[in-house]
Amino acid sequence: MNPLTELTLSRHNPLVDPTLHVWQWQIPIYLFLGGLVAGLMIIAGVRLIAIRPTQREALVCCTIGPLAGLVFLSLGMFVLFLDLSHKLYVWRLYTTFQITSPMSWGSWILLLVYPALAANALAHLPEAIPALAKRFPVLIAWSDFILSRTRLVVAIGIANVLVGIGLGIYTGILLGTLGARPLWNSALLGPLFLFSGLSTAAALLHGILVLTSSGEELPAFADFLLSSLTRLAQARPLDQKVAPVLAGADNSFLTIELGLLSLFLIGHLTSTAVHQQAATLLLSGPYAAVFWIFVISLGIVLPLILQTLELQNSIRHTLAPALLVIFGGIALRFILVYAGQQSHWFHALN
Amino acid sequence: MNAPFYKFGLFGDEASFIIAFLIGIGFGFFLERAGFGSARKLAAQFYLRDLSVLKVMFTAIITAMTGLYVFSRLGMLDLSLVYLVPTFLVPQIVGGLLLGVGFVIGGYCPGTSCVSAATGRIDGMVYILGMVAGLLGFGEVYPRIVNFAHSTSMGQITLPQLFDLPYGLLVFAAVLMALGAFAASEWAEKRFGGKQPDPEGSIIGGSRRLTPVRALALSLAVIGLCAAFAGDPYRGHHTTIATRDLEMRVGQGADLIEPAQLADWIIQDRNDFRLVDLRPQKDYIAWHIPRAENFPLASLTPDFAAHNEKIILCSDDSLEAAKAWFLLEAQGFKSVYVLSGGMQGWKDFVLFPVRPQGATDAAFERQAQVAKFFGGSPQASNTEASSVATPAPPRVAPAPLPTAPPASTSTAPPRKKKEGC
Amino acid sequence: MNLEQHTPRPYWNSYWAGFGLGLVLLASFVIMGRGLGASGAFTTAVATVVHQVAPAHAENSPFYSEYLGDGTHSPLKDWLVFEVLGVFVGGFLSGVLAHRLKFTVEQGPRSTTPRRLAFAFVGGGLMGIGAKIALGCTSGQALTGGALLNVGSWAFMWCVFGGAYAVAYFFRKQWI
Amino acid sequence: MSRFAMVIDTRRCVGCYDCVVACKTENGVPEGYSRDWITEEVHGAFPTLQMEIRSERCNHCDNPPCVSCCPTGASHVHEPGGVVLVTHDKCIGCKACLAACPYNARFIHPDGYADKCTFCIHRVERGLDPACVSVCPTHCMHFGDLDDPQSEVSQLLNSRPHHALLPEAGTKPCIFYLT
Amino acid sequence: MMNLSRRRFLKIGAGTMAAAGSLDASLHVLAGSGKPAARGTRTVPTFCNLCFWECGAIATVRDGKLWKIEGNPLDPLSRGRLCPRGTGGIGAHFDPDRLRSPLLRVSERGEEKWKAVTWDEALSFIAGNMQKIKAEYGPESFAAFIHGLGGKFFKQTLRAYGTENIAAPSFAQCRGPRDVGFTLTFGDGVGSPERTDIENAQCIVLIGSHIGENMHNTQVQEFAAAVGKGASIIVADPRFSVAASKAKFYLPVKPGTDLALLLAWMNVIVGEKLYDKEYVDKYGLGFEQFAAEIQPFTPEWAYPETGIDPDLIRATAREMARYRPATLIHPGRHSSWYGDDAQRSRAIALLNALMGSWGRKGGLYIPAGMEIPGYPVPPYPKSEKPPVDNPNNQYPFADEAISTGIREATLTGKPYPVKGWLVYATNLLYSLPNQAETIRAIQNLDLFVVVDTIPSEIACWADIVLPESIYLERYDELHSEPFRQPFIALRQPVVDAPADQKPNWWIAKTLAEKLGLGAYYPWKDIEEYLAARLKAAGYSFEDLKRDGILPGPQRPIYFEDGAPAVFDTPSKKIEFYSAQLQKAGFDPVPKYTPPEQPPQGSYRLLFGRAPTHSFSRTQTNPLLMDLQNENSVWVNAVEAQRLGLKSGDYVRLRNLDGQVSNRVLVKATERIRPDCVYITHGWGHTSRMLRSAFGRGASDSQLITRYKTDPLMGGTGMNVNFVTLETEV
Repeated sequence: MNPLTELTLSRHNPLVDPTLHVWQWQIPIYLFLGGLVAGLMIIAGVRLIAIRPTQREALVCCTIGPLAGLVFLSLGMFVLFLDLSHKLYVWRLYTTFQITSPMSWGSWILLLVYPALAANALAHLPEAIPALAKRFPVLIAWSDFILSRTRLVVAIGIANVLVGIGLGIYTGILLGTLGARPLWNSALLGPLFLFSGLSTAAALLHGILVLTSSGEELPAFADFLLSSLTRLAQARPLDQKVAPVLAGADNSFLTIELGLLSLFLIGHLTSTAVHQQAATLLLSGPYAAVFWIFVISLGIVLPLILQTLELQNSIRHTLAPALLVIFGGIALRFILVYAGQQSHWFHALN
Repeated sequence: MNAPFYKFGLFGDEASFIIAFLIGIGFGFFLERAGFGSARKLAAQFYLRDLSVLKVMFTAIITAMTGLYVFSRLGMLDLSLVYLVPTFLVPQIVGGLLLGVGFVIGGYCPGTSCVSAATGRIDGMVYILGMVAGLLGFGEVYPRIVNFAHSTSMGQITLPQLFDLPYGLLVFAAVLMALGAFAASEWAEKRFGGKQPDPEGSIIGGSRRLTPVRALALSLAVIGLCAAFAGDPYRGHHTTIATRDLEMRVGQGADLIEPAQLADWIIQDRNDFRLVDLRPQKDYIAWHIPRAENFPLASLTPDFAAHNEKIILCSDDSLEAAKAWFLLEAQGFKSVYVLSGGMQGWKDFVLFPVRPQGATDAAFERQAQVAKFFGGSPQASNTEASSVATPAPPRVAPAPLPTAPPASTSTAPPRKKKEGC
Repeated sequence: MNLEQHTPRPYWNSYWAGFGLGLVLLASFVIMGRGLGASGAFTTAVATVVHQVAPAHAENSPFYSEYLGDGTHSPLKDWLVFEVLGVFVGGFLSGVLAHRLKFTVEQGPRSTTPRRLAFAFVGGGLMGIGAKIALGCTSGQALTGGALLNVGSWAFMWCVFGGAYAVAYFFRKQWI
Repeated sequence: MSRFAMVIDTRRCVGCYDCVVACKTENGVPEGYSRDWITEEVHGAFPTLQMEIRSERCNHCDNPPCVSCCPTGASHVHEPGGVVLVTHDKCIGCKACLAACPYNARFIHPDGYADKCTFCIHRVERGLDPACVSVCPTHCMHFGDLDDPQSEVSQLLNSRPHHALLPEAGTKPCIFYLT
Repeated sequence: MMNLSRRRFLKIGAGTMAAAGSLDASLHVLAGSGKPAARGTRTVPTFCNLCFWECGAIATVRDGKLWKIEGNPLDPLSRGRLCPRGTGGIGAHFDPDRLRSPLLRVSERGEEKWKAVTWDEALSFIAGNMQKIKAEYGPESFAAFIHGLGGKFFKQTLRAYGTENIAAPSFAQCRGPRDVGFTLTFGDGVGSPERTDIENAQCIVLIGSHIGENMHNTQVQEFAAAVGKGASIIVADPRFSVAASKAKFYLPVKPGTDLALLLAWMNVIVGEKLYDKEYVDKYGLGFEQFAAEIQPFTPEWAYPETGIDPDLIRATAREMARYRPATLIHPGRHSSWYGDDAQRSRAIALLNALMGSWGRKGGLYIPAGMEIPGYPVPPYPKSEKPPVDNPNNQYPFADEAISTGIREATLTGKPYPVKGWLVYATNLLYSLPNQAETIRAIQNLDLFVVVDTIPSEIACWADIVLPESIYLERYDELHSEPFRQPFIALRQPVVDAPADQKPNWWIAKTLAEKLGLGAYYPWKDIEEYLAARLKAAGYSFEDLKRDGILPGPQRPIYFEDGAPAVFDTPSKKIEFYSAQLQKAGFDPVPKYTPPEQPPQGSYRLLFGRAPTHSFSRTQTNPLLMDLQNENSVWVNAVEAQRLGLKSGDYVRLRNLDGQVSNRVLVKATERIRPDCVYITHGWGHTSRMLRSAFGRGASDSQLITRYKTDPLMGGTGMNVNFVTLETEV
């Protein structure tokens, strides 16, 4: 940045000047929810394939996860809709397919997510929510239909994994292809958002497990807040098989996420001046405090430590890592969307 | 080492937040380790069952106090830049009493309540809610008691200043007092709490070995004792000066500005420098170089100008200018120059330049006109330099008390939030 | 695996904990040129919330406006706010590592939970008011100012102890 | 084929805003919005300064990122001429094109769709210059076909040093600034 | 926000209308009111009125609504291209703050409380009071300030009424010193449009003229052409202006020392014999005396005064000489700066004379005009009293009425009282220095009439305000100024006035009739008047209505082509040494006096123009407001940093008399000297009726409480005020 440069623009278009601010809270929330759903799909898909179809057991990963995914996805799409400024024309998305536009890809992928998630959820729905199955016996029939066909189960699982990967990467590519904003100008954003999504999904499932376990000293206030959910899932002891797996998986995802984030920043720092300047926005600029504290310390490092302790049985499984990871995931999307819009190619004043 | 780092601009606001977070982690960690997440443990202090509060607090205070003293006495830290909460005696006494009552009733203070809430203490969370409610209420009544809250103002004042005693002596006194209090506490705990002193963890009880705790106490006492005789930390500035670097600059004359060049800068209205006149005020008022500001040596505080500004020093006395040059360089000013030849040089080369032998009028014209502009007169080569002694009729009218920089609105201090908790 | 195995570890020796705290305080002095604090962060948070709810009221109040800054960035972007955030995390970490994390109410054997919570609320309120009148709490005034030999801080410190000991007798049922 | 482009002589431009106001009246650009604007770039320290004044607008890039990111095809390249245009009733207002444009040339019209300079295609198709070019009192702006070596713009680019904005962004802008 | 909600409202409204489309049409028939707007586009040639340049233009109306306005290619002034203000001129028609009907004051002056009245009431009121003044004090006690072409008929009415005390601020506050300085040297001023042959100049010297920021259309076009052709540009300005960015040499001259620089240039040119000897010998007078007088003013002498390096002064002087006679030292326009302005302008004239550029290609050409006989009117009554503005001829070289002189007479009652003012199309509070003095003068009046299109500040102080229709809604006097190419231009209405506004000719004619002076308007309406004048000159009104412009025959404009080398000085020569100045007790060759220096911590207040606005009259034009909706104060970047200011902050300016400006944006820039600040003129409106402009930016006029009067011609030097900057919280 040359201090002896003055750049004066007469343009003062709303949302564009003084720095771009076209996207507010809706987009980061949407990206977060998209990533979360992608993570839920992948985990659900893998779990569905991993457990033998005949082995009927209630599964947070395979049922509650996809069900939550359906809700989150709808929420995300609603939030995305809120962001559109020409809302009445939204149907235009589905009259065309633009091969170069990640957003067009995304809108079609989103359509695939619903059936995949629904199929996955159906497979084990009766065990997961017996009350529901009691009222709608047809669910049991559908579940039987799926579980009796191994190939179908595998197909559903693979579909979930593939669509999940597509969705997760798409949330990052969406920003990554916008080369006009140097901070986003990285292919690593796709994998980064994918793994961030996976980590938030694993953390969410882990958190649900903790919440729904009737383990010693269930936190009273949490019980109060989420009693409806716990009643649905029927409180039972902490699933000692799944919880450590989820925590362990979450730790791997977080570690990979941390690595990708480092690579992402190193990539910028070793690139052109504008990219360096963009990375500086996070490292020491106006977003540094939020980045280091909320994304790195509280969103990744602290839950990593806590989950490691949990895995070592040094401490009990708690809701804390889940909340921290989810919060960190949201913070990551916010900070990248906001700082990205602030980064620009004119690396002069203004 | 230039501490406090933040005040010397080593890092910006954003980084300071990250540091705040890290320091906070340390703060919270040790509070919790000390058991301050538990209201019962805290409250036990007031029933003389468990005096950890006193012990922890005073150990922390004397540790930081002696550390601070050592750093500043060694010149590594500028104690005057460490923020001191101003004293409003009566409000602080009243506030202290209220706080004490609140402490017994609620069982926490604000800092410890955070730790207790973070470790799941529901009473700690409720306490925080109470505090928020209290603050809300206070915010509404504050306008009515604002006069009281601002009463008995004593400014930023320390005990050494109040009692006019050496700083070090008070450090020592505080250490001694703390150690005495520790001994008393241990006795009280035994007496009222029925605790058997832990041989490793107490100062007076147990064995006669030099346990690590005793070593700590002893070192603090020794530092305190030294401090009592080692002088004032505020005036203990030591700065390392890169002599080779300075030597090189002086050798190349890179620290000097020729009078003719300064004259050109003034004429061209260049404003990328500050011209500092070091002479006494009366000399300055009598006449000075246009644009000069009067800052006698003693008033060259680190904040009299921005550190990256170009500063040109002028004085009658070259030694004075050299002193000021060293002082400013040591204070971290980046580009300080001395007017070559001082005021005399200005007179010789700008106000009363002598036409070199054999030079034509035309070649000398520029210098002559510059001299006239500044109120001097060019000298023919054969005239004696005696006239030089007459002070120049100042072209710039003597300014009335121009010590202060131009009154600009920006000098008003930005509205500052009260620090402290 | 049996989670009941994890009994809380004992607290540290007060002198070492105090020494550690002292070093943190010293680090703050050396790095930032300022001490620690706690109540200021809560005040900022309260002021921010009031400003969100009733902007005009907050801006006109001599109390809140002092904590709202110049309006160029969020008042929550404040040193003390981040520091207190760290206090929560640090306390939490220490609690986790020492197995002291537990949802519980701290009280004496003769107290009841509702009473304890009511007292905590009242005590917190008094603290909030006292801390604002005194320009700081035990951390900002007693600890920080104490180490700096600040006149007001020492006066404050003795008054905290004085006030507490003076009324301690009346609240003994709560604690012992 | 033809490739429309603009060549702007920064030596002649005085930054008078005539292009801006002409665009506003010609195209009815709503109050508070602008499709083109003036940029002043100053280098140096007083009194040794250089200043370049530019009339800027959508660069109608050869490789327009706003078109490739558009999910509905509302942003498209209009042939002949390679002019980048927006079909209002295909635009959903997702703002991706605003974020994709390194020149920040686009804005959201108060009616909801993305809007920007059209090279006054309605005038160009009638054989006229864009409004901004036709009013410029300094005659610093030239509009024409890059593919025609005889056109004024081609000749100017052949004969004088010039630069485009942010060539490093890889968008291949079609507005050139003579220096 | 306002815009958005209004737009939404309109949208909803449009939707409803569309739904009721057929109903709408039938309603028109039923009500018989308002014919549906004509579909399609039509064009009307006219000429612009956004500034005094008055360029020929063609307005386009689409579907009955004014759409756009473009330059008329036939017009030699605009050459088919308007400036931004001209292009945005249609905004004046849509200006929401326009005056809509005559307003009669109903409380104290300046309180802005009004009652709408009919034209008949308004003009009867004015005529009655004018008659009273005439009876009590004589007609000379009614004075007028009239600016621009539209004032022609008001002058006619007032001359018929019996007063000649009619002034325009454009003389004493603007271009007067320049024209006096040139007339003293060459026997003629530079006129408006200026006779500068910028297009053909190979070296252009701008000293205090910021072409490009002042959008004098033809000049800017020619300047750009010259730059395009590679002309050598020399700019002396305390500010790195747009023109400076095109310059080969930029001289950051200290404000107020321009004359020292000019003398030094002449010293070099004379000393090194670089001047056009043949030209000087042939046309000049008193060159030897002149050469002797400027001999001491060497570049070295000028160096400490101006801050310009002597070598640079020499280099630029030689550069000028290299290209002579195609070297144009631009005379500037607004030239009332420091009170010695006529002499400074004379120095510019002399420098041009040394270059031999007067009457030469690339210099100052000899313009040609067109003869159009006036409409015959009875002779005006002769006044026995001398002009009120210049008693005892104290400013001997003032060749036009001095506006500040009329103000002075109104204040003092000497040489005789002034009891009535008519102000037409000039915002006196923004054009005369020291607003307080103007307001005090107003308090002495019995009748104060303002005719304007918008409720300007001066209108707020009037007894009665008359709303004039804007230029797109009226006919006007023919426009024909001497220029490169002679021409006649016609202004004709494009659209109807939106409310009860009337054209100036109608107001002046009706007023004359009310005063019993109908004999001076022996025509029914202006079309009859224009047709008759054109017919008398041998042209067709219909042709002019169709084309808007009638170009005249091209005549030689350079000496070398046969233009007459006539110098209307007493000696009929170019007066290098002015005997008439010497006789009147002034320096026969300009002399330099150093300007007063700003006190420590304060800055000299300089002001100028922006290309997007004209004076203080376009700030409510929605189109132009969209380009620039407030001004900013330029502060040297280093100074700003010291003051803790950055671009985008707001400050207030306080002058040495304690006058504080409205808040104004800071532009911290390297583009200005550290000892001065600069704002563009015309902002900081205080008239509440100018709703969209009220309180935006700062007004230099408000801060110009001090001024220095030029002893030669009474011009008021206004760059003599110093300000400090106060942070706006």
